[in-house]
Order: sequence, then structure tokens, then C-alpha cells
Amino acid sequence: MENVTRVEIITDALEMREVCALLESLGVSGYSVIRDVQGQGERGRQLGDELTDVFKNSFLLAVCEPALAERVAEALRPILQRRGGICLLTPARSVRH
Amino acid sequence: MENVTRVEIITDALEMREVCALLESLGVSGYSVIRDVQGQGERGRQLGDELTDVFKNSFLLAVCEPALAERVAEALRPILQRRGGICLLTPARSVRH
Amino acid sequence: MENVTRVEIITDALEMREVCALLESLGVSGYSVIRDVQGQGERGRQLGDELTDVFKNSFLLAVCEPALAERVAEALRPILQRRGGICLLTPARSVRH
Amino acid sequence: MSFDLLLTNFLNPPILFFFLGMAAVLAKSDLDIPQPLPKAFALYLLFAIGFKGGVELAHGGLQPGVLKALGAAISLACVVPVYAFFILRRRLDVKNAAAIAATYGSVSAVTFIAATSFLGQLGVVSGGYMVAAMALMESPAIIVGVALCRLYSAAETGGVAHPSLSWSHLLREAFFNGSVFVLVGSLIIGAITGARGAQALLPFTDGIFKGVLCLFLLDMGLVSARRLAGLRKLGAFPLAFATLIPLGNAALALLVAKSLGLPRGDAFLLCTLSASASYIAVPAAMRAAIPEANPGLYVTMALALTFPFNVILGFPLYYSLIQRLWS
Amino acid sequence: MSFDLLLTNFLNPPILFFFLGMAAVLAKSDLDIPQPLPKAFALYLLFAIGFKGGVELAHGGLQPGVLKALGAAISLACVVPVYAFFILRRRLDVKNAAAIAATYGSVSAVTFIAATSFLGQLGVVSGGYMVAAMALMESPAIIVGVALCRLYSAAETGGVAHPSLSWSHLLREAFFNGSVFVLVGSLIIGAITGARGAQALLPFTDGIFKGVLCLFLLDMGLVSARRLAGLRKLGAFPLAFATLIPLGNAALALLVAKSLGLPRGDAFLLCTLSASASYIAVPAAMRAAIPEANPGLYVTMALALTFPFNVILGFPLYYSLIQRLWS
Amino acid sequence: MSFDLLLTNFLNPPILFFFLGMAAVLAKSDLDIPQPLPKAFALYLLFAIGFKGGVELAHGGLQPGVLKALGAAISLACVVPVYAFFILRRRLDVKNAAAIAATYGSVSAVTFIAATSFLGQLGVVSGGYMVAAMALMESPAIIVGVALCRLYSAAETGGVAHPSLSWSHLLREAFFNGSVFVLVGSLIIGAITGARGAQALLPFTDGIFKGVLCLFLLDMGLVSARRLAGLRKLGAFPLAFATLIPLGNAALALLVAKSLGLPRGDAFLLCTLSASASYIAVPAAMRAAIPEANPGLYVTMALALTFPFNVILGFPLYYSLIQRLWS
Ligand SMILES: Nc1ncnc2c1ncn2[C@@H]1O[C@H](COP(=O)(O)O)[C@@H](O)[C@H]1O
Ligand SMILES: Nc1ncnc2c1ncn2[C@@H]1O[C@H](COP(=O)(O)O)[C@@H](O)[C@H]1O
Ligand SMILES: Nc1ncnc2c1ncn2[C@@H]1O[C@H](COP(=O)(O)O)[C@@H](O)[C@H]1O
Ligand code: NA
Ligand code: NA
Ligand code: NA
Repeated sequence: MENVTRVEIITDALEMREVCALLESLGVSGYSVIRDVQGQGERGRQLGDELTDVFKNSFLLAVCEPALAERVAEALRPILQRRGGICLLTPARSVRH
Repeated sequence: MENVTRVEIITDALEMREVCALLESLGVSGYSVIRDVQGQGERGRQLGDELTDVFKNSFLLAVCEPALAERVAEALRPILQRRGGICLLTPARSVRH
Repeated sequence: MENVTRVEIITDALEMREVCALLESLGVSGYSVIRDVQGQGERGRQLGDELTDVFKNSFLLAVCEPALAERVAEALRPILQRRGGICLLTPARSVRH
Repeated sequence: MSFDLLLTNFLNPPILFFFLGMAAVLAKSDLDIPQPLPKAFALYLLFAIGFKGGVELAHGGLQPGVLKALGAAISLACVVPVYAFFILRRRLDVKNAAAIAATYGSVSAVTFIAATSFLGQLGVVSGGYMVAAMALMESPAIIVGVALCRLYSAAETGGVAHPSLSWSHLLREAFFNGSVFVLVGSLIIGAITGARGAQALLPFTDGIFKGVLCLFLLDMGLVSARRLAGLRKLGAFPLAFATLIPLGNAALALLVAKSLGLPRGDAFLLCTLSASASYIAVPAAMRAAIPEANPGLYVTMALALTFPFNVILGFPLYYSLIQRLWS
Repeated sequence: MSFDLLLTNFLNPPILFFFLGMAAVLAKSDLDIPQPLPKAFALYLLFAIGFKGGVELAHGGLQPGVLKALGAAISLACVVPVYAFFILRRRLDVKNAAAIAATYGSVSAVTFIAATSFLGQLGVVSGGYMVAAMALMESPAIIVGVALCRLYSAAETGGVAHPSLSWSHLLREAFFNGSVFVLVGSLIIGAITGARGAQALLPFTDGIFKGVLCLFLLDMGLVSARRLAGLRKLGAFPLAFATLIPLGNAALALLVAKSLGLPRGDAFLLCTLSASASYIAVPAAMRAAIPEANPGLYVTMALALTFPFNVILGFPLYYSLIQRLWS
Repeated sequence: MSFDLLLTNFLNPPILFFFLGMAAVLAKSDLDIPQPLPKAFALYLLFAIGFKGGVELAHGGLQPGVLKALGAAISLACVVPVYAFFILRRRLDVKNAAAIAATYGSVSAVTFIAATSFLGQLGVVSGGYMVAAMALMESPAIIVGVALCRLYSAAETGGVAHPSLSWSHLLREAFFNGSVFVLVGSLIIGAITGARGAQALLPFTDGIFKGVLCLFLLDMGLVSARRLAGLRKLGAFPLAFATLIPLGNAALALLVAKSLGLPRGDAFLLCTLSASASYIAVPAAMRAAIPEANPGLYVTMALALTFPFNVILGFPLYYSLIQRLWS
């Protein structure tokens, strides 16, 4: 098993495409996305009930080596500032194929 | 980056409104919810295939400071006892805007 | 509160039934599943837009005692090899009813 | 029960699709109708049946006969949970007995819709006010069930009562439950709109109705067959209750209908309403009001036993009784 | 405004279902129409209205009158955001002013559809080319709004500009937004197909149209009532703007329509288009192009105020004005 | 291939909506039809086509001609994967060759439905039993493909075989796959119900059919265009195979149809069935039975190449051949 860092990102659903592009540009090789997430935060309630996904969040989990995870977190800061949301780093161990 | 605690709560979907109210009353400032979660536990299988969401779970993630997280976990105990489910605390580091 | 291990599994949606059966056979007493997860990995992009859920992942979270978690991770290896995906172990503390 | 009626029922496409759904689960097919599609079908059916009922109600007016029938419907919905509760108490604790009693006192909208489809096969008419009767039967049993629960569980336990639901919250759960709201709202809108305005909605509310019902019952077949495995764990008493109490409730409703002189179609609908068990409005309310009661018990009984029982055997049985009593 | 028109509007089932949705939220019912069902209704409505508009357009042809009307529509969509911006600038910062200006310059397809349903109640006809007018009015305001934003925010801040959206990306957001794409695509396909080919689609595009509209407006009622609570936080200026600017935009459109000699039905539709505010095409584009603007402001205003205002009071008001001016 | 046929095909709204979907992806529009809506459309289409086929089958009866045609259909479904496998083996490993062979031996229900819509445009009738033919062609190729895989991969590897799927499990995957189940179930229910009972379902199964087909093909356009980018990675051989093998399979089916003396419409449908490749029933079965095969290969070929190829060029081509051979 490998020591890895779980990077969790919750932000505006419409921003996720850009977040994925950012991750890929930083060399993250894999990630998983849950598209429909509701939430509460500084920007108020996100009910996800709008036709355009303006009040909806998405959740992304990327597992990568610890050093890369730090870089990802740093690079996300401007996006989180602009659009809101949160990024979490947690150490974990992983099994891959 | 801040040291925080991830609080994860999985419980009956119909209970989530109450859980959110509880969190807010305790001073949790943000959380995210995934509404449709299936599960298996003591109360049997929750397939989420019912019209009323009686056999469905939801998932909530709240990131907060460690001390608050402990209070949240304690306050949740009666709800979990009545309705089933689980609450997890994990230490993590977070980036916010 | 108990010390536990969070076991997270992301793999092909069509494989989840088998993964659940495996977990139950190993004595895991509870788990939660999020069915619709998109992803990017070695096997390319999984958009979840196909009628048959061939390009879709699911996410499973099982909370169990640390020793059992290790056994689960080991037992999952062949499935992850065949179908792709990832398994993560993270230590946490849990409240149950 | 005449073989003809059984056959008429079996050859009705919605019932056949219900069987198809059950067959899919038994054959271990991976057939699945993911949420929220079944919710969409249910929303549509409640909308259509409510709206059409409202239009007919406006057309027919609130004649004395109608008011009597509505009164009878409410009375049934209040009386059934009471005797059901005392029967159930012989074997079950107060909370579960109360929740199951509420389930059987209330009604199943889908059973009602399937029953109108059965009447349609036979060419028998029924009054639009029966939709109002159904709507009125949804909620009272919830109140009765919770009242019984509170009355008797105070006695049972000394009671480390957890903060219990306020009555105002409970009334909201009972009367403003989402599906009750759509049904009653559509009924009222239909009554306001009237026949002329309803014309433009006909292809939607009538044209595609039976087709959507087929798809919905396909899903019901899947869902109830999935619950069949859980039946064994329930024990003999709940099984017996779930198949016998509909007969009792149907019989009671028949007597009431006969004594009021309701026409055949309406008598049949009242009878199936009384025999049916709620798995939409009641479970949601019970989870909130009596959280200690086991939904694995009251939902499974209603969904995996009483619904198929009524739809497959109940309809021809009840109608054959009506044929005898009414002729 | 004549009482008759108000009543005609209120008794239209889609409007009644809009009220029902609002009532459900106010009564704290748990009624919910989960996504993606509302998206399905919207997809259907855009498809049907676009396709039918295209068929009629092909039938009527692009006569000079039609071209004039289309030109007027585009002009309105370009002019409205400009004056709206300067009104808004008196109280709001550049970014929010620009986003709201774009919102009110663009149009609401659902308001348009509800307006055609209102005309249907009155038995007034309208031209298929008005759908094309609507489609043409969706995007220009987005461009105008962003241009105003860039022009004036360069002046306002010295500007630690974050990497701003390229114009090509912006044009794509404006013109290839999913709902605009379906609407315009269906319009073109309808025009290609023509009346003969459209026949086979009639039960879909016409038959069930009003029913789906009812369900969609039921959801709109839910969604906009949920936002009502947030209105208080917005302050008096946005509230006033959201209910007064539609009147100004409607008046302007009426003048234009009158001067072009548009028939009543078309004048009414142009007027409601101008009065309406976008909450589908614009919000998606604004999130990308002006991320600092607050959607809690521009979406809430359009959805919780301007939409209900137009649909409930605006329709009868605008039409009564037309009745006077056109007679 | 006559230009007229090409045009007739292109002007069919469902095909135009397929193009619209592809255009949306190419124009980088954010248009998206989120699951489970496409699943709902597919469920509806399988339900409607199955039910209507069953009704017609009951009406026409199982005449000797019908039985011959059904036999031919099954034979094609068994023979095609065998020769496809050996062609594919020249460049691909056993597992991928077997999975692709199964894909092309089986059929695409959506292609079939689009083909019936094409016939409708031309005013050519076809027999309801062809739906049964389609249903019978879904599963055999799965069995043949897996059998070939097991036969030849034992030879290829010494084989650290992982626990392979039991045959009983495999048969279940092949015959009780959800979409096959709905199709066959609806066919049987249609046959039981017969013409009289089907009347009440007509507005659902017929009225809105073409409209739903348009929306479904809009989504198919999106989905297949998204896969186009992945085509380049596949290499020349799969590309060539995916566009050439349909021609071979169609030619074979034409010969068979001609020798059996099938009427034009039925010959055309048999031909498109044979030319089509499965992306519903087969992928699900292959993921379970041959997990090492790459769905990025067999699904992408079927979805992004063979489906558009058949629907855009194949239909007019095959039909023009029939016009020559049958006259
Ligand atoms: N403390 C938190 N814990 C979990 N999720 C959060 C937290 N804060 C924000 N979020 C998520 O991020 C979204 C945007 O946050 P904000 O920008 O604070 O409104 C919220 O709607 C939540 O889904
Ligand atoms: N050990 C566990 N790991 C993950 N999820 C669990 C676990 N136990 C329970 N759950 C979730 O909580 C729900 C209710 O649990 P229970 O009350 O044990 O039936 C289950 O349906 C699961 O979704
Ligand atoms: N590093 C990762 N972090 C998060 N999820 C991953 C990662 N790698 C793979 N996955 C998930 O597992 C699925 C299958 O992975 P793969 O077998 O690498 O294609 C992907 O589509 C993702 O959803
Ligand atoms: Na009852
Ligand atoms: Na406007
Ligand atoms: Na084929």
C-alpha cells in the first residue's frame, strides 16, 4: 500500500470543468467527481434546484502523492476565492491495481 | 492551511433537515450534502427505490474546528440512536478562500 | 468514540454488486454507496452518460475496525486489477448509536 | 369470484406490467427504473387523477349523495385504524401497532388508480367525487394512529420520552405531505378550471394516462418483489394481518356503501380504498412522528403484500361480491 | 387593467399550478420535484416551442413585416441592458449592475411560453416568428452586459484582473448555451421539416404541451417561493428595480410594436419578452464571465420577483394596455 | 444510392435532432441531457416498440413466413459474430475480438426504431413480427462471443484464469438484461392484450412516439460525438472494421431476405438489424463476462461510428439496394 493524500474539493458545479483542467495540467492522473451536491456556506444555501446549475456544488476527490497534493491546494486558492468552496487534504493509504 | 476536522454523517434522508438545523444551532458555518445514498447496516438494506424516501440515506460533510466537531458528534448521538446511521471524525487540513 | 478505519472504494458501477458481496462475506457489517460517480483514470474518462452504466463508477464507504479494513483492502486487489479503480484507508473516530 | 373477472383483471396491461416487474426481480434481471423516474410517474398520476376528479366534481356538484359518500369515506379512515390497532396490539408493541394501524387506515393512491383502470376494462363508470374521497382518506388515519400511540405508550413505558413531534408539525406532515398536496391541489384546480378549461389538458391527463400507469406498475412490481425476501423475517402474524385485514376493511366498506346506496363503481372504489394500505403518505409521516416504529414492517407489509394482494386478487373478488349484493 | 383579464389569467391551469407550488413552500409541505425532472420539462418545452415556431415560420415565410419585428426584438435586447445598467449603477457596483442589466435585457423562455398560453385562453393568435424573436433576444444582452462591465470596471479598479474570459469563450457561452441551442436548433429543424413533417409530431409538441407546462410551473412555484426568504436580504433598491423595470421595458416594447404595426398577439409577446428577465441563459453565462457578480442577486430578482410579477399581474396589465392602444 | 432517399432520411426530424446533438458537442455547447432522462426515453421506446410489435404479432399470427423470417434472424445473429471474430483476430487479441464480434452480431434497438421511422417517411409498411426478430437477435451473439472467447483464450494463455462467470450467470446476463427484458416483456404483453386492449394505450405508444425518439436521438448525438475524440486513439483497423462490417452484414441479410421472399419493409429492417451493433445489451454482458476486453473499443466503435454510419448513410444505401433487387 502507498501513502497518499486525499484531496477533496467542493465548489460551484459550473466551475468543475475548470478545476479538472487545472488538476490535469498539474499532473494529477486520476480523480472522481460527484456532480450533484447541495451545500451551505458563506455564499448562502445551494439547493441545486435551479435549471441552470447556478446554485449547485460538485465534489471532487483526487488521490495523489503528498507533494503534488500541496501544489494542487495552492493552485486552487484563486478559484476558491472567486467561486467559493473548500479544499481538504487528508493523509491516507491506497491500494491500486 | 488550517487544521480542521472533517465531520461525516450518514443517516436517514428524511432526518437530514433536522441534522442541518442541529449543526446550524451549534454554530457550524458550512456543510455539504449528498442526498441519494444507498446503504447497508443494522436496520437492513436501504435501496433508495421507494417513492417516499423512507429507505434512503443522505450524506453530510461538515468541515469545522476540532473542538466544535467533538460537540457536533456528541449532539448527534440521540439522532443516530433513533434513526440509525453513523458519524465519523477525521483530522485534515483545509484551504478556504 | 471508537477508533475505526474508513475504507473508500471507487470502481466500475457494474462491479459494485460484487464488491458488496465480498464485503459482506468478510464480515463488514455496514456500508454506504453513492451510485453515480464520474471519473478520470488510467482507463480514460468515465462520463456516466451511457445507457448501460458501462462508463460509470460508484463510490462505497465502509467503516470498520482497522484489522478488518486491511483484510478488505487485500481482498479487493484482484477486482481493482480487473476493473480499475482505487481503494483508500483512512483512520478516523466514529460515533454510532 | 368469477373466473371472468379474474381474467379481465389479469389481461389489463397495467397488471401485466406489474407481473413483468416482479418477474424481472425473480429472474434476477438487472432491470431497474432509477429514481427520480418513478417519482415522475407518481407525480403525473396524482396530477392527472386529481385534476380529472376535480373537473368531474365541478360538473356533478356536491349533491347530498356525494356528501354522504365523502362522510362515509372519512369515517372509514378514522374507524379502521382503531380496530386495526387493537388487533395488532395482541402481538406487537404500541409503536409498531400504531404505525401499521395508520398504514391500513389510510389509502393507496396507486391501488385506487389501478382500480379505476379495472373498472374501465369492465366498462363501469364511477363518480369523480371518489377522487375527493380518496384525498380525504389519506390523512385522518395518521392523526388517529399517532394519537393511539401517544395514549398507549405513555401507559406502557414510564417513558424517557425524546422530544416528540408537536401536533402542529404532525398535522403538517399529515395534510401537507407532498403527494397529498399535489393530489388535493390538482383536484381543486380541476374543480376551478371546469370542463371547458380541461379540454386543452385532455391529451395529457387522459391520453397518455394508461401508458404511464403501465410504466409505474412495472416499477411497483420491481420494488415490491425486492421486498419479498424481507417478508420471511417479519413472522407469521404480520403476514396474516397484511392479507386478512384488507378483506375485513373491504367488507366493512361494502356494508357502508350498500347502506348508502352507492352505485356499483363507487362502491367498488370505496371498497378498494378501505382495503388498501398507504405506502406514500403514511411512511413519511410515521418516520417523523413514530421514529421507533420499524418501516421494514409497515412499508413492507403494505408494499410487498397488501398492494399485490388487492391488485391481483382483491379487485375481482370485491367486484364479484358487489355483483351479488347489488343485483 | 380589466378584472376579466386578471381572472382569465388566474383561471389558466398553468398559473394555478404556479400558485400551488408557491403554496406548498409557504405551507412547509415537503413537496419536491427533484432534478433532473424540471430539466426534462424545460427541455421538452424548449423543444416543442422551438419546433412549432419553426414550422410556422416556414409556413409564413420571412416577409418584410417579420424581418422588421425581428430587428425590433434584437434592438430591444441591445438597448434595454444599456439603460438598465446606468440605472443600476446608481446603487450597485459595476459587476452586479452589469450582470443584472444582462439579466433584464435577455428574456425568459418560460414567461414567453406562459404568455402564449395566456393568449390561447383569450383565443388570440400570434405569429410563429415570435419564437424566432425570442431566440434572437436571448444572447445579445449577455454580450452588451459583459462589454459594459469590462468598459467600466477597467475604469473603476486599477484592476488586479484575474485571467478574464476570452471573447470567443464568451460568445460561445452566449450563443451556444444549452437551452439556447435546443431552442434555436428545434426552430431550424421545425423550419426544415415544415408542416407536413410536423404532423407526426403534433401529439407530442401540441397534445401534451399544456400539461407539461402545468408541471413545470408547479416546480417554478416551488423554486421561486423558496427564494422569497432571500429577498429581504437584498435591500429595497433591487426589489424596486425588479418590479418597476419590467413596466418600463414593457412600455418601450409597446411603443415599438405599435409603431411597427404589429398585430395584437405579437405585440403582447414582444412586450412580455422585453419585460421578462432571463434565469436560464444569462446566469450560466454570468457565472463564467462575471464571477464576482452575486447570483443571489440577479437570479433571485429574476426568479422570485420578476417572473411571478409578469406572470400574475404583468400579462393582464400589458394586454389591457394593448386593448386600448390597438383599438 | 438515390439522392432522394438520402434527402428523405436527412429531413426526418429524429435524424435532424441527432445532428443537432452532434453539433452541440462540436460547438462546445454545454447542452447536456442528464441521466436518468435518456434512460427514461430508452425505457419508453423499448416499451412502445415492444408493445406495438406484440399487438401486431397477435393480429398477424405466427404464419410459416413469419417463422422463417424469425429463424433467419436468429441464424444471422449466430453466424455474424463467428466470421467477425476471425476477421478481428487478425489484428486484435482474443478477448477484444470476441467482445467486438458479440457487439456486431447483436443488434441496436435504437437503430431499428430509427429504421422504422425512415420507413414511415417513405410510407412503406413492415410486419410487427420484425420486433420479435429484433428481440431474438439481441442475445445469441453474446453467447457465441463468450464461447469463442473461452475456446480460443484457453489456447492463447496457459491462463491464470480468474474465477470466470458461470454459464448460468452468463445466460442470465444475455437473456434477462434489463432492456431485453422490457422489450420481450412488452412484446408478450402486447400479444396477450391484442388490438382491442391496445386502443387505450395508443396515444402513449403511438402519439408521442416520434417526439420521444427525437429527444432520444438528440442525446445519442451528444453521446456519440463525445466519443469521437476517442476514435483517433483506436487505430485504423477498428475504424475500418466499424464502417465496413455493417456493409457486409447488411449484404448478407439482403441475400437471406431475398431468398426468403420477405417484403421490402421487412427486408430493410432485417438488413439494418444485421448491420447494426449493440451498445445496450452487449456492453453490460461483456463487462461481466469478458472484463479484460476494452469497452473503450467495442462501445466506442458501436456508438460513435457504426450507429451514425447506419443512421445517416446506411438507411438510404440499404433501401436503394432493396429498390433495385426487389423490383
Ligand atoms: N465548512 C464546510 N464544510 C463542508 N462544506 C463546505 C464548508 N464550507 C463550504 N462548503 C461547501 O462549499 C460550498 C460553497 O461554500 P461558500 O463559498 O462558503 O458558500 C457550500 O455550498 C458547501 O457545499
Ligand atoms: N459501518 C458503516 N460504514 C458505512 N456506512 C454505514 C455503516 N453503518 C451504517 N452505515 C450507513 O448508515 C445507514 C444506517 O445504518 P444502520 O442504522 O446501521 O442501519 C446504513 O444504511 C448505511 O448507509
Ligand atoms: N487517483 C485517483 N483519485 C481519485 N479517483 C480515482 C483515481 N484513480 C482512479 N480513480 C477513480 O477510479 C476510476 C477507475 O480508475 P482507472 O481504473 O484508473 O481508470 C476512475 O474513473 C476514477 O473515478
Ligand atoms: Na385503507
Ligand atoms: Na427582457
Ligand atoms: Na448486428
